[in-house]
Amino acid sequence: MNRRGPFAVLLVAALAVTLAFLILPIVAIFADTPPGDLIDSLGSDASRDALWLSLKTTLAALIVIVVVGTPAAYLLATREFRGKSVVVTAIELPLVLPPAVAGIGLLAAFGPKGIFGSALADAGIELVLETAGVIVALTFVAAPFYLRQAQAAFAAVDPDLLAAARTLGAGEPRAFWRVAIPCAGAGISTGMALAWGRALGEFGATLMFAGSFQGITQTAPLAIFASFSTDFPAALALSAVLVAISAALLLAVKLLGRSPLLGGVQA
Amino acid sequence: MNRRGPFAVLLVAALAVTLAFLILPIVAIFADTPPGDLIDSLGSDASRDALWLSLKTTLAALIVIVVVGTPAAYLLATREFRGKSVVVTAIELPLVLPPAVAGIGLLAAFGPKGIFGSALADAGIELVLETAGVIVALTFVAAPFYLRQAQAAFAAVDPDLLAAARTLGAGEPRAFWRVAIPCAGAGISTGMALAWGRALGEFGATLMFAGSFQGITQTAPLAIFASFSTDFPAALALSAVLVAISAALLLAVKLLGRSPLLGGVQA
Amino acid sequence: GDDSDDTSTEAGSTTAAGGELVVSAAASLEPAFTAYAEAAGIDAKQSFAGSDDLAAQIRQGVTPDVYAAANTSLPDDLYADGLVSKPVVFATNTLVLAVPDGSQIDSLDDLTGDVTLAIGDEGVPVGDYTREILGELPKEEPEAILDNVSSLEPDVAGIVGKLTQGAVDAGFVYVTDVVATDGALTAIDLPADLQPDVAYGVAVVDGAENPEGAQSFIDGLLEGEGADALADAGFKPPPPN
Amino acid sequence: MSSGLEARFAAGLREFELELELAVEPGTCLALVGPSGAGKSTALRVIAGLHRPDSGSVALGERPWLDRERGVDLPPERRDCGYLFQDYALFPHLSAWRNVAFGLKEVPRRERRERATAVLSRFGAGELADAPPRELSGGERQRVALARALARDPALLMLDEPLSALDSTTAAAAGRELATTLAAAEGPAILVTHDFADAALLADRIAVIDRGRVIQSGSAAELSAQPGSAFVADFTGAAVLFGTARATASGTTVVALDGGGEVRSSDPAEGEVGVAVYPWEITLEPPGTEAHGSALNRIEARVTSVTEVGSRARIGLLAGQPLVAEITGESLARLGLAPGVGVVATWKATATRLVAR
Amino acid sequence: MSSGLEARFAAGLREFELELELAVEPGTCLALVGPSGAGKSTALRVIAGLHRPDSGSVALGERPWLDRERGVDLPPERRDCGYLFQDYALFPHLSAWRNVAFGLKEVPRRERRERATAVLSRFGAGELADAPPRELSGGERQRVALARALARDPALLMLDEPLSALDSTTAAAAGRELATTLAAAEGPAILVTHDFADAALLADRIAVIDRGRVIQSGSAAELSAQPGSAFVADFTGAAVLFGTARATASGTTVVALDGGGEVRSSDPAEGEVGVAVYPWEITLEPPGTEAHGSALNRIEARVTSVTEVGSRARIGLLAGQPLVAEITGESLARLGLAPGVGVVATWKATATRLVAR
Ligand SMILES: Nc1ncnc2c1ncn2[C@@H]1O[C@H](COP(=O)(O)OP(=O)(O)OP(=O)(O)O)[C@@H](O)[C@H]1O
Ligand SMILES: Nc1ncnc2c1ncn2[C@@H]1O[C@H](COP(=O)(O)OP(=O)(O)OP(=O)(O)O)[C@@H](O)[C@H]1O
Ligand SMILES: [Mg+2]
Ligand SMILES: [Mg+2]
Repeated sequence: MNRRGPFAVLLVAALAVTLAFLILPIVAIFADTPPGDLIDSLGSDASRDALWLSLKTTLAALIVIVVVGTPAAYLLATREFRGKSVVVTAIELPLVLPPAVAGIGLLAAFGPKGIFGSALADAGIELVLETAGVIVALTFVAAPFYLRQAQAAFAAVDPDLLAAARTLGAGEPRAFWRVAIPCAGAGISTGMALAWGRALGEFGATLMFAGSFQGITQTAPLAIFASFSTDFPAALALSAVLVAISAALLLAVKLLGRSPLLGGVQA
Repeated sequence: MNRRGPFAVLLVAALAVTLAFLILPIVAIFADTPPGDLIDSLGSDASRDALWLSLKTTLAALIVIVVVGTPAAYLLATREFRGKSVVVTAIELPLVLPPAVAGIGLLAAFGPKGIFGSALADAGIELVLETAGVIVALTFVAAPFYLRQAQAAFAAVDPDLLAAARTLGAGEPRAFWRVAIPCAGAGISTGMALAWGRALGEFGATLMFAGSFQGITQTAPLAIFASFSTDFPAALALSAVLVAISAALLLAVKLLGRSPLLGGVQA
Repeated sequence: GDDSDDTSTEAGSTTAAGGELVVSAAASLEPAFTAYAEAAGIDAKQSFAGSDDLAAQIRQGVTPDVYAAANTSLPDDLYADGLVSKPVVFATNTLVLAVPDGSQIDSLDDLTGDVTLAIGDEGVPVGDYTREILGELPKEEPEAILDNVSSLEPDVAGIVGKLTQGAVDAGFVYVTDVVATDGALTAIDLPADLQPDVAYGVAVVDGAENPEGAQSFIDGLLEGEGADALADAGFKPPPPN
Repeated sequence: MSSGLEARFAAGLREFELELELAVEPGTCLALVGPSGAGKSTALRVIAGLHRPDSGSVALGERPWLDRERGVDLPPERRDCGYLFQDYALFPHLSAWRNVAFGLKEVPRRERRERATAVLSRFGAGELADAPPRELSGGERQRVALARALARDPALLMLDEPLSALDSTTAAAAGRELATTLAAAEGPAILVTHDFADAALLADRIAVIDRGRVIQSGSAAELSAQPGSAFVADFTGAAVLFGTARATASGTTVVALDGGGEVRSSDPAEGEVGVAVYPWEITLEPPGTEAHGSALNRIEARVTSVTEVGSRARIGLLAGQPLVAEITGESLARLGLAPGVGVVATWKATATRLVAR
Repeated sequence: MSSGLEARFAAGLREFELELELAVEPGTCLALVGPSGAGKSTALRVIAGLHRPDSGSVALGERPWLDRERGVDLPPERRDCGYLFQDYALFPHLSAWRNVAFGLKEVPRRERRERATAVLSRFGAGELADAPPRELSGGERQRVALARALARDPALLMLDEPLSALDSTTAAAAGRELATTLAAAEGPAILVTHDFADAALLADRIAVIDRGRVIQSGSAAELSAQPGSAFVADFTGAAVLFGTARATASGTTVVALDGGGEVRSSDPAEGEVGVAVYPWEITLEPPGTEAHGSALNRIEARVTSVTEVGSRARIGLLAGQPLVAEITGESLARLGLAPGVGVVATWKATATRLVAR
């Protein structure tokens, strides 16, 4: 049913406009950056440390988000309870915090003087100005995107499929794992991509909560910001590299998304 | 099937942890802010202008995103074509740009010296340092969230429903409008909430592309940041107000989400 | 249970105590401070951000050993609030009028014409200095210039970014920032009589885990490798008092 | 050892209250039949633990599955019943054989595929093992779902319309397989069907539900011998006419048909009734042939349809109300029946069952 | 004016190639029957424009809908056919009546609800008008979907198993409504069904598909008189035994049954065949009674099931292969038949059709 028609044209037009608008600024950055600089920016350890740290921390954050967030989203999708929309709204609130404010909030909550500060200190957990702190900040900023996306995906799964799994002797955990997750797979992997991308670009909250120590808390966006005021071209180059790398990784996620676990059919 | 069991407990635990983690920093901000300040911060016109501008611009951006993005997402969800995953990845890329870099990218694309700069200038369109620029910046950073979420939602709609609509004489536009959108309603409204929230918290790109000028381009996050160095408590107070207002609005969206158009059943 | 906790606390503390030094410094100091740390072989964890971001952190209980700002007002405020020791000025910078390479503008007077400016917001060091200069100018000029201001930036990066992308025609930044753009921007020196003293203040943070290290680091800034590194980066020494 | 099912519960539905009391002996099969929307599927969902009734209890032998009073309510997975959903509910992300294997947890991994395919093959779906549900035809889906429900021979078997999407041949074959399975099964089984032949073949007892209540139950023979209602009569294959009955001195009951005309029955009855007669009890005569005694019912009718099957023909009639007669090929030829032709339908008063509407 | 449907196309499916050539006169109804997975639904999807064939053409009268050669391919919405999906495809977000009203674009808004409810009521679903699909029973959904397909009397009507989920009574009522609609319809109609009675009642011609090809077509009477294959025979209600035929001097054909035993037929045939006999042609006798002439087929069998219906009984037999006989209540009593009892099944050689397997 892929016939051409005014509507199909309209769809294509919409996609073209969207794509152009979203891609152009990125292209522009590459255009502004002589290829040489790309290589150079990979040459400096500051950059390499930053990229490497970004990968590690965003991955860690993503894992935390998925491990804790998936059951939470499943619960929100499958259970009805009073005040549910309040809970859901609460989950969305971190989105509207300007990054720096989010950082302040994290400090006020988990910082040395924060509500939980002493508790964490007693437990010997150091977050502020530590890599762990970066992961906390990224998790805080990116989690809402995954949670809501996963919730929507789970909600779209036909309840009778879960019921069928149960009658076939699968406890809810197995039904969740073997039916709900694969059936919501496409949506879930989308949520992962969104959350990961968001975390990778995070700047303000990390800077405020974890500082910007090369190799410890200076993620790529922080390194970029740092060199803004010291070596502007290098900043752009590093950004370009960041984009290139994440493009590659996101494409990989897509291919993973085709795998049986996430969306495909298991023969 | 809402029976208590170890798994149910685990789900509840996961949600509780998630909620606590996401809510605590926000609570902390309120805790740090004497109620009086909240009122005061609403007293200053700088704050009122900023909040008002934020509402206007985020709403405008959301409208642009939904109007152009929905058909684009529908196309991505219903058509298969080579290089599709590349296109989808391209849509996700803006996520990974650190905000300031996104701003630079926008300048390099649509700024006076930008690729499109002269074209826009000839068309008499001024974006940079104008309110319109804010909308562009917000659209750029928020669009990917809506697009991907909407795409996932459309993809989850049973194709036979669209087929049925077609056999009942509905052209693809009507099938899209009367069947695809309502059936994807829940997912779409989630996407709107995510994109709107993201836009509301946006800081870096707006600052870089549109600057920060009270009443014209100084959105709430910019105003907050501006008063950071001059009047820290006021900054926190304004953040708290921002959170409170958006919480109210997001709740409203939820209730809207129950309406027939988005997810409910039309009796 | 217990012992694992202990070891982790051990680990936590050793990283900070073992002679290591934690420095929070204004973004514009990055090249100078990194060079300094290398030259002097100081094992320093350095975090560079906006002076006010770092101040906000300290207010929230974050305790680096050293706090170095791009002005003196922020350290003074923290000192007044008993969060840092008495600040000392360790360097000065020069405010310049920055314009994109090849711009027509070559003096303050051109700013009253049909041009757009980006300047630092009030409360932001660069913004306050800019206002100081404009204050010195003859009567009507300041208004004329301020009327051309189309963006009040919370940090220097915002101004630099807009200048390099041609979003504005001119802006007031530090000479060090112009140097950093690799020729994308040109600095127009301001009349010496207008030049504000852009002093950089540094202080030991109260509750620092390594106060001795902090003090010696600061001393190094005033004379020795630190001072040299600052000079190389285009900073001027503190005014003799 | 194995044990029977005892279920009694009440659950509110949109139009009416579902109030059932069902008992199924171990090793036997109960057929649930009834009009569309009577509550059959809901009953199965309650027993499977997918729909919680307002009150009542469900127990398999000694083992209580549900007891609202005592607060017992086992989750579906602990009730061990194989349930064929009316709309299949196949897992879209699993191939046919994986769907079937889903329930085979205790079978060693290596053997699962084999086992699953074996069950599929019994229902002629062996070569579909690797196909994803979305690429299966309606009947193929139904057979995969059936195989999935049977594969892990559960303590209780519940099949909601297992053969409804199958053509006669496939259905017959599947039906025989099902019969063997049911015969072999030690536990009780419940079968929802709208086909009397299936019910008679597969089930030991038939319970007829209407608007949430059991209105009659018994063996196929009992139901067809003494249909308790028009629905049951129709279900067993009788043609049903509606009318109003009054007793006569002679002891026979006279029924004034709604569409006009009168018939007599040996059954006693008063007021509104259904008149049930099996099509093969009816003989057709040319119009105007005179009556041979009042023992015979005679009503004028018009032929609406003629369907020849082998040496026999089913004749659709309109006698104020629709009616069906089954006659031999010879009499069809003799009477020269065709749509529009007028005839007289006659049958014995003793072959005339009077049933509640 | 209205015009007939001409369709001929080829489309590859998993197991085989669907190669059909169908022609349906205006105002007539064609029944598509065939084994599960034969390609019936796919055929409808091709005609409706939901599945693009590899080659071929579809035209309604002068109007080409599809012509791969000439590159014509109208989108579904411009083909104006009412299509009942086998699995209903009801819009989950619309109540029953809105589902039906969806197709009523040209009806003025105010009247839509009324119109939709009217159609629903014709199929006994009037009071479900406001219910969302998820709250409907299987049969209720089917009737809503049927109403939706009929509501906007389309140029071509295509119904995929319209009555499969309905009990006999509801199905009969719905069937009559459907018959009226089809009779009134000016355009052609295609009906997929697995019920011979439905096909005979509703359709003017029946086309039997197997593995993607039409293997026989004709009226119900023709099919039952001369079944072209075992499937057709079975479909028309005959019992089918398999065996190998050889001609004899006497001109009659002798078939050695796979399960053992021998039967004779007046039909000529060689090699592997199906032996079709209608259950009511078979009479049962106690074992050991001697033959009266070779004109009669006799095979030993064991009773597997007994189903009494009214004054009649269907006897399931096993004579190496399953077989069904239909006898009178009297003979049932006389022979004292019960599962396990041995009998001799006899029927006339002339009543024995030989069909392709
Ligand atoms: N979720 C629900 N909420 C309210 N009413 C419902 C719900 N599900 C079903 N019903 C109603 O309950 C009645 C019984 O439904 P059920 O599915 O048990 O019927 P059924 O006997 O299975 O019919 P069928 O033979 O058509 O499948 C129907 O009238 C239906 O409309
Ligand atoms: N999307 C598909 N891809 C490949 N094969 C398919 C697809 N859909 C159906 N088939 C196969 O094509 C054959 C015909 O399917 P179809 O649905 O037309 O059968 P049908 O005649 O409608 O059967 P039923 O009576 O069971 O509904 C089946 O063997 C089925 O497995
Ligand atoms: Mg049902
Ligand atoms: Mg089909």
